[in-house]
Amino acid sequence: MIAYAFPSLAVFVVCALMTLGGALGVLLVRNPVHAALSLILSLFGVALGFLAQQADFLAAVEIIVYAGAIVVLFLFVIMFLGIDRHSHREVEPLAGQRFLAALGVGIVVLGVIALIASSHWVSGVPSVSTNGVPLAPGSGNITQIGDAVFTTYLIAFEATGALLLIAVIGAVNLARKERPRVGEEVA
Amino acid sequence: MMHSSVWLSLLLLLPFVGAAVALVLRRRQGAAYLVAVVTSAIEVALSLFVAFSYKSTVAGAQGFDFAVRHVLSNPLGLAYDLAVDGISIWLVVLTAVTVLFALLGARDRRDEGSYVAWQLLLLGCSMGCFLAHDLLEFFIFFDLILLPCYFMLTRWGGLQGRAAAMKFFLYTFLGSAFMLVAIIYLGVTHVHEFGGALTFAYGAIGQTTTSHVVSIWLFAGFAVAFAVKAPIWPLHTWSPSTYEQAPAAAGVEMSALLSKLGTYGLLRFAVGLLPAAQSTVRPVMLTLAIISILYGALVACTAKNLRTFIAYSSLSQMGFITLGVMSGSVIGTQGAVFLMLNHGLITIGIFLLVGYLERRRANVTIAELGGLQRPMPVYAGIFTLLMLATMGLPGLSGFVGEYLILIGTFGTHAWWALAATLGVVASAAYWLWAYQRSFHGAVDATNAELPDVSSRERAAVVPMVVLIVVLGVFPGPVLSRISTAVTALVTHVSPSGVSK
Amino acid sequence: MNVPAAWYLVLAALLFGVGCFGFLTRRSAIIMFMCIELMLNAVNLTFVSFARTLSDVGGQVSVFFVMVVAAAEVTVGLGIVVAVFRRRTSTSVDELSELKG
Amino acid sequence: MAHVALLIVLFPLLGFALVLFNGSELSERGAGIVATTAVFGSFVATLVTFYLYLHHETAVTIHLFNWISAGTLQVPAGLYVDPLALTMCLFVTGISTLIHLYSMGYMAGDRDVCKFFLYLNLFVFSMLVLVLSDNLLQTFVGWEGVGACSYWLVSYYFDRDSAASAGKKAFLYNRVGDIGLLAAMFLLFNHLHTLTYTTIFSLASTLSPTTATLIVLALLLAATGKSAQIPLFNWLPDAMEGPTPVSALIHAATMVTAGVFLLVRMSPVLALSANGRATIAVIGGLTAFVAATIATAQKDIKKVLAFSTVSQIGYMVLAVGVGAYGAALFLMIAHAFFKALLFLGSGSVIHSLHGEQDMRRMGGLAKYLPLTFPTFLIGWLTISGVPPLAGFWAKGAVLTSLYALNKALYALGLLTAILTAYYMTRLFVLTFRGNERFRESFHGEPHESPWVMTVPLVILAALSVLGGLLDLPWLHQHTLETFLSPSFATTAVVAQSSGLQISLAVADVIAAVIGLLAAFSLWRDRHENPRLEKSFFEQVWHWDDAYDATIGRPLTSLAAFSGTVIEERVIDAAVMGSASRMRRSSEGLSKLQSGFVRHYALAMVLGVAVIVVYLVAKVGS
Repeated sequence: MIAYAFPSLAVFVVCALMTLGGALGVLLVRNPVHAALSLILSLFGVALGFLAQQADFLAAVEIIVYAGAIVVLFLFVIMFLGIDRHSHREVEPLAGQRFLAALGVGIVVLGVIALIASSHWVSGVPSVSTNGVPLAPGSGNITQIGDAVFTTYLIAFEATGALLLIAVIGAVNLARKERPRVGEEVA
Repeated sequence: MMHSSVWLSLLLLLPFVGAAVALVLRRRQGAAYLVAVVTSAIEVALSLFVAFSYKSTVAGAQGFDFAVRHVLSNPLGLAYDLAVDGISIWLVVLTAVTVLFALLGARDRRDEGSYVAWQLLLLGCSMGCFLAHDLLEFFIFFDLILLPCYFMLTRWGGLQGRAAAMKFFLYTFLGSAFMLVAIIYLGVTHVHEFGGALTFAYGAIGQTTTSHVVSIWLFAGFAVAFAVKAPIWPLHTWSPSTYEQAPAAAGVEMSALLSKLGTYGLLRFAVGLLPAAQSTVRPVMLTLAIISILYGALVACTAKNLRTFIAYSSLSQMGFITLGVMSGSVIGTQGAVFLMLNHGLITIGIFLLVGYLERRRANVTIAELGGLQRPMPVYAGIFTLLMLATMGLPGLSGFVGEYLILIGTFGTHAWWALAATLGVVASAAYWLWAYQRSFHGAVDATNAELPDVSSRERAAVVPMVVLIVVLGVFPGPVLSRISTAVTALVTHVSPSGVSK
Repeated sequence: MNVPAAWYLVLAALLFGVGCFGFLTRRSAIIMFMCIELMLNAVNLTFVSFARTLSDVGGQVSVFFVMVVAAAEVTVGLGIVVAVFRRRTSTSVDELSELKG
Repeated sequence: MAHVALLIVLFPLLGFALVLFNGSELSERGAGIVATTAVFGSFVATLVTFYLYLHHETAVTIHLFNWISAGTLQVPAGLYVDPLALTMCLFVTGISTLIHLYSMGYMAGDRDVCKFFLYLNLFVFSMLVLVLSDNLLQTFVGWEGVGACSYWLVSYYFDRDSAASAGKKAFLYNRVGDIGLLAAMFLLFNHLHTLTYTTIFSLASTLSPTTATLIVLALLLAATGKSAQIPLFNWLPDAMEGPTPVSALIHAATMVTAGVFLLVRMSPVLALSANGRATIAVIGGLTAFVAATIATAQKDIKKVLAFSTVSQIGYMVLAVGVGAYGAALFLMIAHAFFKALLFLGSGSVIHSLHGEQDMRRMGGLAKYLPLTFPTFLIGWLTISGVPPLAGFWAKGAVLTSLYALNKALYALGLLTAILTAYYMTRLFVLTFRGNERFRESFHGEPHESPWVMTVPLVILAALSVLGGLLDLPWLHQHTLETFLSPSFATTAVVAQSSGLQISLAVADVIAAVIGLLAAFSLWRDRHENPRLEKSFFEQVWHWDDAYDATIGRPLTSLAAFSGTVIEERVIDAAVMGSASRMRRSSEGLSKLQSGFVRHYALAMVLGVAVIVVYLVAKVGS
């Protein structure tokens, strides 16, 4: 049994509790608003996990983008549509769906864990595959990501820009009220 | 010295440009029609120019000339690769001629802009097939052709056009799937054998060695695709319904042109690329060819209307061409190529004539015809001449091809040739049967008033008649250009067939 | 000594499982979207773990891109939900079964 | 000489083109004049060529252009002018001119006269291509060309179903024969790699006997089709549906002799196969006899003449079979004279009775037809073999050669000669003598034909009388035979003593007289006699019925079977059946598409689960 440094162990435990707890919250609570709040909890847990693994920049982005933007968007839609009032736990109409889902998910998760356990590459020793430069914590991490994004992954980065633009246009188009076109009669 | 490559690209791309222009102008119907006619007329001129300046003696090209090759995608093995040789050049000419005369002789004013655009697309895709010097490229054009055919059948065809189109589409599409497998196998094998990037170039694939058994399977893959298209018995049952339902112009194009794709592909790819398979598959294919000849003749005698009659007559004729293609003799193969051209020309004429008749009396049920020679003597005269050309009357072009096929096949497969000679009698029997019922006998009141062909209609058919006579008497210019390519191909496949 | 990456991987697997199960059993489109976010985050976690294990910043860049895509997806997805809700006054996906055979 | 020989062929083609392209502007008389002049020009060109040939005495090949050239197959278009071709040309163009002239009268008033002359000129062109060709394939062009013209002309009155069917029948029977010619070409090319006559002749000796026999049999098949021999002879009587000048030109004088011409042309190959020649002789002899028996029972005047033609060509084939090519050609020419005369005479009779062809409704016409009657009389006596008319000499030449080679065939030939005299006398008596039976159905007076019709009759009658001069046996040499001999491989050596020759000639005369007297006594005062007109003979030995039963009907039912059962219920049913099975199964599979997103997702998850289980199992093992 290897003794791990207490702080990292503690961080992991807290991270795991927040993450899974939030996730279960999303799964179990009735009110969608509450579900969204649970989601934030889970995302904070994930951000903690990022921090613990030298991904400081991503942790910040996680909180800003997910918690700050995406979940707010969720909440906005929920409020906008007003579906928090009649949200309730119904009887599952698809026969065997829950059972099969549990079975399938269980098999996948347990199988993956088994695979992780039996694989040699999770020895815990950081490898030095890429130029031997270890990932830096703190602001060094931002530099590293910045370098990678604007050199190696530049085209992909530009593409995501285009993707976001397209998504925005699409969303605007979808959400706007349909008006009869000029010259066409209203059905 | 090889010819400039620009001509073939022009030939290939012009129809697509024309189709686009016609589509843009489709609301102004006359303009679209004019564009189509002009485009196809230029195609005819271009193709004739290419045909007559074609040189069979380009060093190392095995009869190919005007070659151009650009690789478009290495990983896919996709290339823009065009070349013509003596086999394809006349089919290129036939393609242009067919579409031009289909446009001239079978004008259809319903939504004409789109109709002519589809026809130009068909022209472009057929050009692509005959010009392609790359298997994958050929395949792409080969399958693209289905689109114009399908839409012309469904939108301008007869009452059952939709069903016929579906049958035609599925038949050919399924057939070509087998071919795609064979093509991919050949390409991959070539990479394994020679290394380098994936390529489907005709010349490269031709060097690939395949074992006897494998090449038989590959041959079967090609043969299914081409036997459907030709058609060859027993994969022909799409053709009667399609020929019956097709609008006049599409009917001309499908009967005169698309059938040649089958036999052309059979010769160029199935025979040309798979020498190892020949000894085994030849007897099978020759037998199927003979069954096609005789079966087509028999069933033609039971045809209810002139269009299905032509379908079965074509089955019989394509049997002759298949016989020549599979004969493994230079003479027979040359005859087959020659007959491809001429069967095309003859069929253009016959199908146009049937279309003329349909304009006058709505349907061409044989039982309702009779005595037409009295009201329509010129029509009957032209029909007779085309009929005789199909029957292989010497002095007309159909004879030269048929005769070369038979005498060539006799040198390599005497018994099959003799059996096929029965087809000479059979073709006379079913044609005369149909002719007697349609044109001889007393004429009834409704038919007695039919007007004879107008001068405009005559203008579209008479060139075919002239060509048929001229090519029957002076086949030399055509035959001499076919010769080198066929000799190269047959020598490659079966060195013993050269002298035969 | 830090906790091994494998622990985080297991955590990610569990998180994925929860998200997946939720996706399969909840009928509200919005909750299903949230479950998708959970699954994506599980994947992100694995990326980061591997990035640390292999000392390769590429893993972290991937996470970055996943986040962008997730943002785009949520934008469009919620747009669709809004559009559907306008017509149906419901966010239950079970009512959207026009595409059945 | 080359240019003139080319003119022989070109004149009719020119006439054809003129009538074709100016058909609408030419009056019917104009078309006739153009066509007749064209053929006459051809005749003159032939005479000039003949004259030139007599000076040079060498056969000439005129190369025109390369027709077909594919691989080793090189076929030029060319003319081969040798005695045989010249002889054929002379009588073809000569008789054609006369018949064209006759047609202008006979066809006057018909609505498609232009078309008639069009076909007629095309026919003459094809026939000349056939005989003048320098290779087998080009001969085949003419061969098929005359067949096609024959089809058009037989079905000239296409409104009549019988005419249309007769044309079709003629074409089909000819096509069956064509298989023979095609097969012969295939064999020759396969072994000698050429189709040119002169090369074939020089290489023929390299053929093995079996091959030679096969080729000869194939050629015989071709000849039976075109020359109406057993087993393909029964199209010719039906071909009488055509206008009478056509019957005279095509179905008596020229086209039907093409088969004989082909055999004679290929005599160097025939020389290699004794079995082949024997078969030819037997076929010829049988045909001559069978056709003669049939002719005794026919009631239609043209049918009698048709079967008589079959019978006479049988004689020619018989002569070819025994190697008496000269005799065959002699008979062919003489026959062309007298049979054209008889047909045209009968045409004049029919014309005078406005289309009546049944001999039972004729009789006593002699006094109404002052020119037709004597000329027809000459024709009748000529074909019956009465000396010193051409028929006597020609038939005598054939029978004499026969006697030297095969007594049985000679007996058959002599028997046929008796029958010939018999049925021709019956025809003559029924038509011109006895009561005027035509009064019952024909109202009006029979009238003599116009001069354009009678002039050819007179000329042909003169030729029939004088034709024997071509080849009188006791002149210092057989003129025709000597002239022709360069074209023959081997001439039959008929070295009989003059005494034997005279006794054979006497036998011929006796045979003719027996036939004449028998017919006179039997038919002088009756026009129907069921005992003498056996229905077996009248029905052509039930030949048509036999073909119908063995080939026609089985093929018809096979066609119907193929069209309905095989085509629809087997092939198409297989295709459509698999299509509908495919549709049913995909309808079943489409039920899996529940439309619930979560179902699909579940399927994905379960699929992943399966993969994971597989991986775990693989890692674990």
